[in-house]
Amino acid sequence: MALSPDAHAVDGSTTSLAGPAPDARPAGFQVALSNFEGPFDLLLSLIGKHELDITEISLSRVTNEFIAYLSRVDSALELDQASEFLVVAATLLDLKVAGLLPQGELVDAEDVALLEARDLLFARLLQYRAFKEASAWFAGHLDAEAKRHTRSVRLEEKFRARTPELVWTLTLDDFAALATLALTPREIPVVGLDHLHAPLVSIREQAAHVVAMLRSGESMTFRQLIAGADQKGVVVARFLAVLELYRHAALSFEQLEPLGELTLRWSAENWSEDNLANLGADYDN
Amino acid sequence: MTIDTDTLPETDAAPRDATDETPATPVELERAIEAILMIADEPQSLVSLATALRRPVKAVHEAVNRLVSDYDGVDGGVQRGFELREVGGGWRIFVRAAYDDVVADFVTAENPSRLSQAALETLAVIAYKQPITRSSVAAIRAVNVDSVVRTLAGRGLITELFTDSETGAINYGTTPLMLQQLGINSLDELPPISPLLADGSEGFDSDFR
Amino acid sequence: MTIDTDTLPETDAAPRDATDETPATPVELERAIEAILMIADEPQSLVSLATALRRPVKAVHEAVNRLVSDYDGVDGGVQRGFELREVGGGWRIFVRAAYDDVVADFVTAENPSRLSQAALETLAVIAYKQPITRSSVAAIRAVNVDSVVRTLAGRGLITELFTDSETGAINYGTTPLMLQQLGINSLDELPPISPLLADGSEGFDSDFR
Repeated sequence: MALSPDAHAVDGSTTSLAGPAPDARPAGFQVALSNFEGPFDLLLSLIGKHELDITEISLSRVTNEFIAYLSRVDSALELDQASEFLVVAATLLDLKVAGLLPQGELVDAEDVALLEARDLLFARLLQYRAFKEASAWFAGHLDAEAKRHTRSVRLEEKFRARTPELVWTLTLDDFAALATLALTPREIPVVGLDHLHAPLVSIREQAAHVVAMLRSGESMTFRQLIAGADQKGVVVARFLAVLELYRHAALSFEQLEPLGELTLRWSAENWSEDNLANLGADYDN
Repeated sequence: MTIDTDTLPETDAAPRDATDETPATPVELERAIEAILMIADEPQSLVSLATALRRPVKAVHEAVNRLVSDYDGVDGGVQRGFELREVGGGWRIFVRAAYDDVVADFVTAENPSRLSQAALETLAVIAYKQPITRSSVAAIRAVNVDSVVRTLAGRGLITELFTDSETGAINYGTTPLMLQQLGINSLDELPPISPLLADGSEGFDSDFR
Repeated sequence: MTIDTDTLPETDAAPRDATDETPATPVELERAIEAILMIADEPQSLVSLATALRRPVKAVHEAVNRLVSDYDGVDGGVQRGFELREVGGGWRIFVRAAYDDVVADFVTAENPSRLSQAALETLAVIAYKQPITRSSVAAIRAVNVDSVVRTLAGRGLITELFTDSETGAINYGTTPLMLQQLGINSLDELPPISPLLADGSEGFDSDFR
């Protein structure tokens, strides 16, 4: 998927929305991780800091800072949050590589895939930024309307007296059952294992594979973990599975230097197969 | 909506740069009074209106009288579907009697004789979790319950118990009428439900700043 | 001065017959509408007004438009301290904005806390892309949105629309209450977002699986 030239016009048109442009935030790069709502937020901030056109290829500077930023993240909490950023970091790394490629000399499918990844990230960033700017309009209107006052007064007694008498049919037990129903926590339902249309590569299955390989206690490098995986999709899904398991504190990983070998170690204390059931649900649709 | 007249200053002792806010002309005074009366739930005394508007009681009284004539269409103007009447020492906007039937039909249509499922569930939550605020009920039910709570209060099944002094949030509880509908004498007679049922509000407000 | 409405001749003499009750002239229709708006605590759609008044929607619509002009003082009349606004699919009496400060002392509103930036952005995504699943929102925002979605649902700003029969995923959309709280009447009044999205917004979701 490629962006049309129209995408370049986006910067000009964004000023039409009320509210400050989010990427113009002066706080810049040094603010704490918790001030960002997510990886895209951070990326936009970086791009804004350098006043880069979001559609320019020169993202390598941003990439460097992004990675440098991640390396400074040290508290466990921040690291936890940073796991979500790894997806973006990986894409940015790809972009950096793509940026170094000689223009117009795309020879193999891998190069094309990198450029597609770049376009995809750009497109998603544009979309994210659009909603972020729209949210300023929402905030403004919600605030303005909250100050307005509507007539909402107690019904005059003469009208209240004329409302039809209440017909009550619930028994005491019905009522208790209703309370139980209403008070049962409304779990946000997750996509279970039983749905019919599984993704082409299931992150859940790959997670099961990762669990099986690591659970014995031996540490293992990611390279070893994907040995024998011949499809790109499987490698990606297995990497996402590792991220998901990391989010569930089921494994820890160690990387001694940037781009160095990634060593994984099983760290879950209480792991049951049930934990697998919900894994990767974020990636289902 | 409740009017908190107690907090209004009794006198003009606290003139906070009144010049900008205070209605300058008699006409504007009438407009300001009708604005207040539009949202006031309780009848408003001339004194409380005068205090809020920082105008003499006499001027407010004259303005109120002009408003009564205005809404009654005395000077050849339109006779409104509402009127301004003095009850219990205060002024309040009421539906004009000529339109009582139209309004009564509307009220009847808005208040069916059976409670909706949403209203029943909200009532059950309040019965078991009282005292409880609207926002806590909303958190448990994951829907806005404002209008349902109004319905239940209008039906006399729940009532405002007290207002949280810190947050200003109103806490609701059930009434003797509700016990009567259920055929019990006290809340102790409600069948026990699992104490493990979470109140659902945990982690909910964390998304607000 | 207290009026005992029960003794007024207009009401008790009227036989409960549709033809007699129905406002006969356009002017009376406006008066009947304003009478209903005095007791309504939610925006009233033209259809519900027309149903209550047993008059054609078109006639009600015209009457409402005349009322708006009337309260606004368009034809040289008085500009009232209140106004009639269409929000969230219905008509409702508001204090005119110029008098919001004057009435503030009379309202003890339970102001809900402001939505976080995350909640605002999620609301924007849902408003523009509805019906949409949580995972699709999460894909656009690149963060988990579960608790934010719960918050928005608890505020009554979004609601579950339907469950996908194949995947079981819940699709969310916005509510009339959201329109009300934004002060708009329909989703069409949201600012256009397509210029911001540029090309390529299609097919994101499939690419992100």
